[in-house]
Amino acid sequence: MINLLSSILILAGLFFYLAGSIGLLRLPDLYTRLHALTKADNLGLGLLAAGLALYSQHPLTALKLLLVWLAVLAASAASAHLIARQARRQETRP
Amino acid sequence: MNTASLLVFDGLLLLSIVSLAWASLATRDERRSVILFMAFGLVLAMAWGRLLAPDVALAEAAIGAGLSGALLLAAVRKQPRPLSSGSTRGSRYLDGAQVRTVSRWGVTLLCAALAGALAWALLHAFNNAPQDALHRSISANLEASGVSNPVTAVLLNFRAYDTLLELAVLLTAVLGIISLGQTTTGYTPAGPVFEGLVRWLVPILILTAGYLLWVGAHAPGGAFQAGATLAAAGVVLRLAGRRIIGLPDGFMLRIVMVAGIGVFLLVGLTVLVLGRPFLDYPPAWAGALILMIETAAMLSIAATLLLAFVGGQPRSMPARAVANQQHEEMS
Amino acid sequence: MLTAQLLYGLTGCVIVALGLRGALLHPSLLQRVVAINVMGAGVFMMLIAIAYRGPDLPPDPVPQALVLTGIVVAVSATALALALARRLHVEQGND
Amino acid sequence: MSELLSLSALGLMLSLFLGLLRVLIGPGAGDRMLATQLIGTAGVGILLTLSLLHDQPALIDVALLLALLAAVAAAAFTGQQETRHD
Repeated sequence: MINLLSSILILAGLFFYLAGSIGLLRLPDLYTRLHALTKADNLGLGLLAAGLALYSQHPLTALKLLLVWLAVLAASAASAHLIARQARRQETRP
Repeated sequence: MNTASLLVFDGLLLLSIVSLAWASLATRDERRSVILFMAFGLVLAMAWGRLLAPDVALAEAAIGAGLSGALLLAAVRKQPRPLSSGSTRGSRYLDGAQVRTVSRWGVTLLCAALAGALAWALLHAFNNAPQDALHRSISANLEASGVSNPVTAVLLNFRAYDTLLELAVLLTAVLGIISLGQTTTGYTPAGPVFEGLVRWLVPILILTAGYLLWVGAHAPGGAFQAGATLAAAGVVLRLAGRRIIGLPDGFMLRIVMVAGIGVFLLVGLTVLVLGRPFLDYPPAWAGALILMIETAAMLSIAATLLLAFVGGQPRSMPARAVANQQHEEMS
Repeated sequence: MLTAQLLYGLTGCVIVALGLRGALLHPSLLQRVVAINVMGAGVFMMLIAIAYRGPDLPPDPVPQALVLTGIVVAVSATALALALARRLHVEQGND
Repeated sequence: MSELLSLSALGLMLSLFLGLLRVLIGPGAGDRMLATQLIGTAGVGILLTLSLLHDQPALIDVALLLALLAAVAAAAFTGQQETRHD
């Protein structure tokens, strides 16, 4: 049962990762790409980490996985903003 | 099933590595080249993880993907240079760097020959070397080394000479940087989001550095990874436009710079006086001595890398109080 | 001999050659520094491939320790090279 | 069950590879940097998966460090150097 749940979570995570990557490739400009990527990837990582935590069945590992996910969430939110702002700045400054 | 998917995984990973290496050197745009190089470092960290070298992967994640990139990005000139190859004077291009096509092909051919020779040597090594002998003697003596992470044992006990000289190399490099003068320009103060990032990222980096230092005795980690992580904390502060970035000034800075090699030598000489060979720690003390050396080495490495990022002599930093406070927190 | 070992080792050789070619031929000083770093990464990859002994055996720690030392030396050499380049840039009358 | 892990590593690598194409195509520096961030996130996923697949708990630490340093890289990319006045 737990195995099944963790498999589903991992596969769902993979789906969001791939969706994010395809968005990064297919969407027309930087801002839409930012939008697709940061959301899909973080969700993908969250699902993956949850699946892996269930798989490991080890509370310490689960805690560390949660920590990694939180770090990625916070870091990618800030980086996405910084990159977008940088792009805006370069647009306005010919 | 397992081996097949791992094989495809390896193939994609290696294809990414080679194409990033190629692309970062094929472009004429310095900024693009550095970004591609940072991506290269990220992918390399995965390769080290895949080949069961987590110690190396930690160092690559901290240095290859982070610090080197920051160093190189800071060195990229702000205005992109005109791409025409004619006007090389006065740019960063060296005179005579426009190599003729014939010699270009010659060099390419020679490099290909080198790759072939290396591949031949590697195959030879794979086929013939009795790879187990050294490994076995390490696992036999691991108990006496004072730590249970074999890589740390090699670095700080079995081949401590290497690490001692490595710290000497670091010191030499930073002396060179200082004597070249030319402090780099500072950064403009960060906006609110960047500021928010600094608020949590810097403490976590310092905490991670402490964790890596401590865990290095029995799991992957150690002074190098910890030092690089600590330096990254300082780099973030600098990028956010702070003037106080945790580097001590004046005399204190000099002490921190030589702390690693100094403590290392001191331990080695003390052991020598007590009648053992140089750097041959008594097994009962080895663990504590290694932790002591590593702590000093971490501070030196962090100071060195941070100084390398700042460049020149950071005179104008009235940072002693803050720096001391931070160093106490770290050690 | 393991397939993974062979694959990564040979890729290391290719990267060394790529990096060396860039270091010799590239017109930009900064990118020559990048190229030398790429070359170093190739050497590291060969060493780590030699250290790897399959998923079930622990890898050989000696090459791994060598690479760890190498990474730190490479970053300090990079920093020194960049400082030299910056100085050269100033001496040439820019800025 | 370990098949699922190696399959997941492969899928993540595929995702990373697609991101790599964007790094190579560009066109702007921002696009490349954004795609590098994707490589970082996919890399974190790969390291976490490999950590369980090869039973190497230390790879979780590597993933954490990679995530933190990706933020440092983004900061380095966007930091504005002051213009020199002297």
